[in-house]
Amino acid sequence: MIEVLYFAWVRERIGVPREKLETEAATVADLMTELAARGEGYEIAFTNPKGLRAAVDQVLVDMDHPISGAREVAFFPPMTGG
Amino acid sequence: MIEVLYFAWVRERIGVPREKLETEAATVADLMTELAARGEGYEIAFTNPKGLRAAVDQVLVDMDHPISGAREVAFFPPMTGG
Amino acid sequence: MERVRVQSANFDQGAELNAFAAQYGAGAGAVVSFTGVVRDIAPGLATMEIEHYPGMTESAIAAIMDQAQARWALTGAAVIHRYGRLAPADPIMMVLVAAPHRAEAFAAAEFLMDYLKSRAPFWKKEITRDGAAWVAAKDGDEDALRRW
Amino acid sequence: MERVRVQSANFDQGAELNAFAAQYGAGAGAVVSFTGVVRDIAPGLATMEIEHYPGMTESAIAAIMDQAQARWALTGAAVIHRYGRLAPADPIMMVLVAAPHRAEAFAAAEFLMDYLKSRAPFWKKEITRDGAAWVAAKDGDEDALRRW
Repeated sequence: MIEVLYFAWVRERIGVPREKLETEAATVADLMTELAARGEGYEIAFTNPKGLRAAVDQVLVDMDHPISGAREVAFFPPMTGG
Repeated sequence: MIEVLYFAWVRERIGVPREKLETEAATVADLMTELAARGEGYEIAFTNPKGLRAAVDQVLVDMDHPISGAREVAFFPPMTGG
Repeated sequence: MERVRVQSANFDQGAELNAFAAQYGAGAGAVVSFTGVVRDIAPGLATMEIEHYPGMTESAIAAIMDQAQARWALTGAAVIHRYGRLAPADPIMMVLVAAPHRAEAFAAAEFLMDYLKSRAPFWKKEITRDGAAWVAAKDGDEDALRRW
Repeated sequence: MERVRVQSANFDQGAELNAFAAQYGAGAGAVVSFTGVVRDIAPGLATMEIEHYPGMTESAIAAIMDQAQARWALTGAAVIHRYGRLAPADPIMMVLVAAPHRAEAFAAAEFLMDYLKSRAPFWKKEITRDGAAWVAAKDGDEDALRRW
């Protein structure tokens, strides 16, 4: 079981801020492909991965980062802090 | 008549903050040569012109700047504001 | 003064500057502050809403500050960043840096700002009379990281 | 808030930042401040004495600010600089800049500091138990002007 978190417009598209999932995905990119198949909101959020960022266990990572053993994976648009 | 002002260690060397002088000097450098002859404090202040700056009518200038018509000429070490 | 504060409450930037300077100013000589303010020039801008990623926010900012403190000889640094609903003219966030030399204080403050913009998990949404829109990241923000 | 203030009286940097931000912050988005503080780490440093050139000081600072405001899109800028006797931990001077973009606010504040250091007629003297010495200008201060 892995907890998947969504922020900003990704959260709005999907409709929930977080959910627990069973996944066989090896990497962040694999998880995105799985998620894109879960419904329309997911498809919109995950089919243009260029505008997306991901964090594994609260650390910003590249899309080919492994997720085995991870507690949480988060997806969000580029940050706009400061 | 021209008013000559001294600041910081130049003022301390010469012993007065300002004085009025008659001068035939054409430039700041000429005035420095005249001043250097006025006594020991002046000599110390004006014989190493590298460490000195000058302002004519409150505007920083080079040493070859003319002083004809000027109301005041000031001599001081490099500024240390900020 | 805490090094990192992430809070929904408003803050008084002048009081923060005074508290920071009292702690670090006299040991340093140079104190630089940056404050981001909600602009009130967008017509009909009612509020700004800032979402963040609790937990990651604090650790990401701490990591950015560790980098700044490893890179420049600072005597102190602090970051305050708000989330939630903000009104026009509210301070959004503040960076404070104290250092013995002005060039280092400025460089560290600018570095912290560039990294906070693109590497701290905050997302801004502008809410106007006409609707709400997420603020898009600027290409320049990502480019700004490359100079460090 | 006046654009240039040259004064012997102490000032409250936090109150100045708040007054400046209230006037310019919400129209700008980015507010940068720099404060120079009398360091209290010199052993036995009792006071700092700052001499200036009344009249030229104000016009030199105004000229520096005109340059900054011509060069960057600022919505506001202010300089406060003290003269006379200052105690350790006292603020010496403060630069405040407001701009729509952080890069411009930082650049203008740094430019103003570099020029104030070497082009505004102030001279600092450190007075310790052992005596008094004029602070020497650093070669780097003159060099700093060349990058602008």
